[in-house]
Amino acid sequence: MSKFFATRAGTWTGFAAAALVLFGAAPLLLSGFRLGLLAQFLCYAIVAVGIGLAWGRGGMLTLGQGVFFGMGAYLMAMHMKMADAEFRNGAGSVPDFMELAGIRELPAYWAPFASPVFTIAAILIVPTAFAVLLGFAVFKRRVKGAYFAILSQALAGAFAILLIGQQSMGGFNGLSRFRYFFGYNLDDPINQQMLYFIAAGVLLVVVAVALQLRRSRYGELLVAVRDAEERVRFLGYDAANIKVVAYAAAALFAAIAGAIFVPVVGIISPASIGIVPSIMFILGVAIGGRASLIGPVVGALAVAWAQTALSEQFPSAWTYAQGLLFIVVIALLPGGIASVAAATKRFRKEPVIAEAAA
Amino acid sequence: AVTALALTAGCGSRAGEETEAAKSCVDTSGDTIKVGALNSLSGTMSISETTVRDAIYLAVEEINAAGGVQGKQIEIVAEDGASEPTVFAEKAEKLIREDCVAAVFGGWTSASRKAMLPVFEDNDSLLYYPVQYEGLEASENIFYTGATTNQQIIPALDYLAETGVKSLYLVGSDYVFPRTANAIINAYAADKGIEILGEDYAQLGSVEFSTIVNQVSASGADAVFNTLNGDSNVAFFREYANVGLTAEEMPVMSVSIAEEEVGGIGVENIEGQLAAWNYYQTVESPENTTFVEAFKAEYGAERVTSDPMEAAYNSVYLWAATAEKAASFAVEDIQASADGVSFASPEGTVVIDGDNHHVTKTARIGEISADGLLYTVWESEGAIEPDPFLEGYDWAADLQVTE
Amino acid sequence: MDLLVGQLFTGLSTGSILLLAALGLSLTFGQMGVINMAHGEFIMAGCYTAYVTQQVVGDAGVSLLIALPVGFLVGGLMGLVLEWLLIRHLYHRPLDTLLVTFGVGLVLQQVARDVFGAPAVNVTVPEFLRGGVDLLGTAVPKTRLFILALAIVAVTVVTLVLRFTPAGRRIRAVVGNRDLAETAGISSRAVDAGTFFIGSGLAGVAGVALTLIGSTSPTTGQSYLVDAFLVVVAGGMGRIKGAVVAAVALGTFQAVFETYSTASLAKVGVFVVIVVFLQLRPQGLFTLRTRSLA
Amino acid sequence: MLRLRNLTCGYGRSAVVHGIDLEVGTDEVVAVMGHNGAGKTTLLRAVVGLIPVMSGTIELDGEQINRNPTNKRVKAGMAYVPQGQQCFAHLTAGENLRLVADGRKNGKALIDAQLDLFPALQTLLGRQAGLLSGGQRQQLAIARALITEPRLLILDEPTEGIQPNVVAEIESTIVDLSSRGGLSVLLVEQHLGFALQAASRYSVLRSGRVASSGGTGAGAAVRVREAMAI
Amino acid sequence: MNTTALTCTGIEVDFDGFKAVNGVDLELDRGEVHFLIGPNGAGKTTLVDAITGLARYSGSVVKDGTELRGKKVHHIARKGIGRTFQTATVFENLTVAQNLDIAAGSGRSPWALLRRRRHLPDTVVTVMEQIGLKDQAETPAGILAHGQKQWLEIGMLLVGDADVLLLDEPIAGMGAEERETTGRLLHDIAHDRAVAVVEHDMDFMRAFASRVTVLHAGAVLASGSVDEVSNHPRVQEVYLGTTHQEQEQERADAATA
Ligand SMILES: Nc1ncnc2c1ncn2[C@@H]1O[C@H](COP(=O)(O)OP(=O)(O)OP(=O)(O)O)[C@@H](O)[C@H]1O
Ligand SMILES: Nc1ncnc2c1ncn2[C@@H]1O[C@H](COP(=O)(O)OP(=O)(O)OP(=O)(O)O)[C@@H](O)[C@H]1O
Ligand SMILES: NC(N)=O
Ligand SMILES: [Mg+2]
Ligand SMILES: [Mg+2]
Repeated sequence: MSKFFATRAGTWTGFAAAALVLFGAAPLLLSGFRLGLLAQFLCYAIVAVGIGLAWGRGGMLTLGQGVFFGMGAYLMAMHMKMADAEFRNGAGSVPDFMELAGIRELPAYWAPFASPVFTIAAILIVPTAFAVLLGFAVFKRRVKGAYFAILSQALAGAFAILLIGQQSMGGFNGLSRFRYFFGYNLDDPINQQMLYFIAAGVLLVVVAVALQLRRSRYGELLVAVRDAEERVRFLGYDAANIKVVAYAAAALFAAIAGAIFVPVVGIISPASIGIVPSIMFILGVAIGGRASLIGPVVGALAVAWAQTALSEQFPSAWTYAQGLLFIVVIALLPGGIASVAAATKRFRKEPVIAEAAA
Repeated sequence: AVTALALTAGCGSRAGEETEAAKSCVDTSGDTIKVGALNSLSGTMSISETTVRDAIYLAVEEINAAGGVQGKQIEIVAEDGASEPTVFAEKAEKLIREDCVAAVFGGWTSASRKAMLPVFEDNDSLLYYPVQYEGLEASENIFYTGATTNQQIIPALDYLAETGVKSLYLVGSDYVFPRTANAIINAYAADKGIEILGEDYAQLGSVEFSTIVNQVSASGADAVFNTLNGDSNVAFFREYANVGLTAEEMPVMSVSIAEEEVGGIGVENIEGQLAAWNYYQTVESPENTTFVEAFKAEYGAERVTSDPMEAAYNSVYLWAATAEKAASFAVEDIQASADGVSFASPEGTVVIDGDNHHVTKTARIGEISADGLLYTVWESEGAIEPDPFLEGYDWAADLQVTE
Repeated sequence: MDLLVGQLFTGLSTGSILLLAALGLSLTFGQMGVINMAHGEFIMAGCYTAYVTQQVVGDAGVSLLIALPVGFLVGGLMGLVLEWLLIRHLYHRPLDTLLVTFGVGLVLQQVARDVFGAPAVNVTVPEFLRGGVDLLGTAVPKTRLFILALAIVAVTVVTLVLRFTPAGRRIRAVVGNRDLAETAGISSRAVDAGTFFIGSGLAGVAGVALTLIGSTSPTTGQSYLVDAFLVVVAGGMGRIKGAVVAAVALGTFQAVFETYSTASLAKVGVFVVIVVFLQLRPQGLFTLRTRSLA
Repeated sequence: MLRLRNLTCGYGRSAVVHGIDLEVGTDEVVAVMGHNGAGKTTLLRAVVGLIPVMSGTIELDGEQINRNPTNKRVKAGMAYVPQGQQCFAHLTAGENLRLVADGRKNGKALIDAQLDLFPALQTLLGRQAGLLSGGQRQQLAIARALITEPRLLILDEPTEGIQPNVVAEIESTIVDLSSRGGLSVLLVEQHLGFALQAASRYSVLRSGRVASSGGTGAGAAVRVREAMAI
Repeated sequence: MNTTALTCTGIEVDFDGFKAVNGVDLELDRGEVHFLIGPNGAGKTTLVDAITGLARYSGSVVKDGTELRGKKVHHIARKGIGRTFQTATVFENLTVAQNLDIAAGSGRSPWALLRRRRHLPDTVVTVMEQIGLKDQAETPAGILAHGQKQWLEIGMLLVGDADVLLLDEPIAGMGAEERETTGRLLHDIAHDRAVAVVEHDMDFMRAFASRVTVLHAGAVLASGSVDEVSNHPRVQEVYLGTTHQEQEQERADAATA
């Protein structure tokens, strides 16, 4: 089974099946509201693919993906607020929330976001560039393991605090009340469905990119760096560069997810990008299986679905359930759901190797 | 993916075109009518919001016991906002589109309200929001049953000015309500010749107040205006007491500390300090006696009632009364009939203003006493008309926005 | 000028609070490599211990003195259970401990909510710690002096134990190489459990002390956690000396920065400073070098 | 003293050592030899309890100790010098020694005895063990084992990485100690000369099974070479 | 092809005042297997650390005209200097083949890296045969035995372009035959490379050394052919032990008899 999916034909079959479910079955079977929810979950899944790459393959436990998710989301939100203001009061006018905050002049750094092209470029470039810079700063100095985890977590905390203090970025409330997405009315159900299709399409592309990265020589190198970073240097590679690539890719994925999240959900605020949400991104990946390709996707979808379903039925029990999920899955099933599938498939001689920096 | 995108993009409506608002699915055929209760039952805000939920349930039970609304029993669909704006938005949409509720009661933080607002507008449904807030908002789809700024902050300032306060230090949590409140205070102070000696914000949940209290102390202000929320108040007042500042020397006027919070701060740290609200458990009126008794009977004698709880309780009655008057549960009928609907509430009679969807409220300054309750030391003459955009105050001209 | 003197003391005081919260972590995280996200909840347990003790004993002064050792026990026992149930299976997967204990933290918070209710409860400050003393013209709260003293005592004891006693040697040996320690006749199970007990117990003590200045609610511990981790990281894993210097430096930086800016920006500033600092000293202030390639 | 019966052990689910029988008598030195990967280290790790026994038994003084934790076995008189110059890197060399001397009445004297044997360590006591050279660490490891005054000393290639003149010292010490009585030795050693000189019996492992065993008397070297050659 | 590949002059390594290496001059020539011996703690590993960029030093290391001092570890490696470690380090979760493939590819373009590996490079296959791990090509390196890992490590240097190999105790833990094999392997690869070996095994040294340098207390004590060095009185005193050879010989004889 898993052998089959490793072949070229198998890969295509897998993608075709996924496309059939996402583009065919889901829209037919789900109500508009549920489809919207699924679109939101797909955004989390896109983030998860990146974390799987950086953490599962590269050993970098990035507890701060909220930062990149948030960057993508806020950049998109800025454009949508600008478009909204322009539609209501003409070009160059101040978005509604700024008026409330007593800001009467459009801040200079907002102006370019009136342009859709600029916005999309910014979403693709700014978070990635930030990840590259931060990655170089950190990895060149060989900050890794727990240090990196704690640092990235503090980064998420600091970023959220910084945003809360910026009234011109919506402060604690964040940005919400969007009406148009690149000129399309957001309250039109057809356009909402279009957003879902975009999310699904992007997920497939992101998975394909991650697949290629994993199967390439780079993918092997990344594992080598995870297991024995110093050794890689003695072979003539700059380990920091190798890590930065995976980290930046994860950042880019998160940013794209954030950018789609905003029109889908209709709000982005610091509460969605701080320390706790960032750890929640990790939960899905851990549950699905950090080291596998599809595991993080499945895990992220499962956790998001469980959160919604359980909290509908047992509001406060969800906290317990969530806590227990972390405990049980990680303690008993470090390979996540993916490892159960593999283990039950066939009995095979498992090499037991002290897991390096998994 | 690309083809799918092209396909759907072809048919979606563009900016400026009218879109068909989603049809309401509220079912009025049976002998029950569904409403939503959307409060944070988990996360940091659950502290406060569970009390609001209790008040909503109490009101619903009372109304049901008295025969319901238009002869229909109210059925609550409860959801957890989980202290997260995005979850509030998601759950609001679920209540409207999947559960088909006639109205939703809940929300606390302004962030949650801002997150829900577009959902209620896009789906043309109703939210009853029960907490005092920063004003400058009036949505067709929201009824605001807590105080707006001219019913809480401005009376508090008037009271301080009356008692001879000439300088103020502003301390608040870093989010929209304190920031807006302080903008108003600054404008007010500029007009009335009160000096603002400092303005500090702490992160929500912050417990390190040494620096801020040192600065407050060094400023020598006549009083402190406190818009801190939640746990931060505990740390703030302890530090305040510990450096030797007292209510006599430098009183603190708080607008987010109600009966619930006093226990956690410790009465010994806060006795004699002031608060501004529309309702205290100690308000003397027959309606309040009934309310407090009913509440304690339902939830236990040790529980206290507070302003947001009372506003939430009122909101259910106001909705029911409006529906009766409109003889309909349809959103447009409720909106059309709301003006002038009143309720003899624990704080005094409240009346809905059909223009801005706020209610009239009596402002009260309370003093915290040794028993942990707040007692009214000053109250406005009658209920104050809501003025969310402060149109009636010349000094606030710069703050005004056009909705 | 008065303000600046006051701020320097504030920095010291903030530092001592950070240190108290971080001291246990420098054992469990710094020494053992366990990223215990439930450490904050152990602090919270210490807070509630102080609360319960006060409910039982009544007198605030006596109950504080009782609560300190009891808090140590409560935190320690919780740590012991956690170690026994979960952590001991995860010593070779340090990053996983982070996620597991995060889950434990979530559960403990909810338990606290269900047992004590969500609103904050009040722990009365004893009479002899109320008010302040005058120090170079600024009022310094006695509670903060008490915490400063407590932090100094705790750090001294922990340092002496680690450095000079057989138990300390054993802790460091097991932390360095479990299998090898076993072959040296040391029960690594006992040492692991013991170290975790002490580290978590210190969290309990911190919790009791923090009721003097902050709130006691289910989320109390969280507010200290990230800062405490940063202290350990910046100080250099497992270096108590480093944690002390880092805590005081961060506390002072925060206090002074906050005077000229805002509390929020000060927090962001702390993070920036640490990233820049790690550029200069990637392993923290004080490091233990080895020649291995790990 | 030590008896292994039909011992099978390995890592995870896969066995590396298959059904080995081996005995170390009181005051006897037994050498285990074999190619790289034959399972020598694995065998020793099972004996000291660092990996679990899959089947078969380990007996110490006639008592089955299959499930005893390592530190219990050490307290019962085993000492183990693992392969690869292992030490407590974050402790000083002196602390490495004191760690095992702690709680022994004559701890100080025991340490001094080792410093006589390894004079090079004398000046290194204050240095962090992780910074020592490979050979210095190996000397430290052997000293650490000897301080516990073991009855059964288990050595995994003890002379690897040590300078020739010190190797000679170690060899004669081991021969000395065992001939003086009170010490049995289970020795894994690649240097045939030393192994056969020190031991009274040998076993050769091949792919986790005993390929040849016997006394180290005349002709043993030939038999060992033969057993290893295939 | 006896050209000088690497020249070290006046190397000094200072650890907080302790001079682990104290003014060492060393030349490594292509075509020779150069043994570095000396007492434990003499500074051999530290010298290798210095050359490969792991320890800070003063003095100069020049390879083919380029000064290496101050360069980063991976830059030095790319200049063709490969090393192994006293305790073998390989990528435990990757197979033998993957280990070698990575080692072969430090010069690959980013583009090549991002593509999938279709088949193993020829060098990898050859080397796998050379180091006797052909059958284990798909075995994760983590479960190789100690000695096998060491061969793999040497193999990883061979597939790379390194022409100066610094091997720190490459035969530690190997049996007689494996030493023999390794020794011949070293001789083969030294044909067009400079190979420096740190070892304490004197038989091995005698069998395979072209030249020997003895370090003692951070400085060069003697240098020359095997015989010259073995008969150096100071070397015997601090390192070999005067009677060592005889002892060893006696024992072997006794056992064979
Ligand atoms: N941690 C491990 N997990 C799985 N298998 C292992 C592990 N360590 C060793 N092995 C396997 O066990 C076999 C025996 O290894 P062992 O280390 O016991 O050999 P050895 O005889 O000591 O060799 P050497 O002389 O190289 O030290 C090896 O071939 C290896 O495949
Ligand atoms: N980072 C360091 N700090 C302090 N001393 C060090 C450090 N690294 C090495 N040393 C010391 O430097 C000396 C030289 O060590 P080195 O490892 O180079 O010896 P070596 O010749 O390789 O010995 P061996 O044959 O035992 O491997 C030793 O005394 C060692 O303790
Ligand atoms: N509306 C408030 N208090 O957030
Ligand atoms: Mg071995
Ligand atoms: Mg060495």
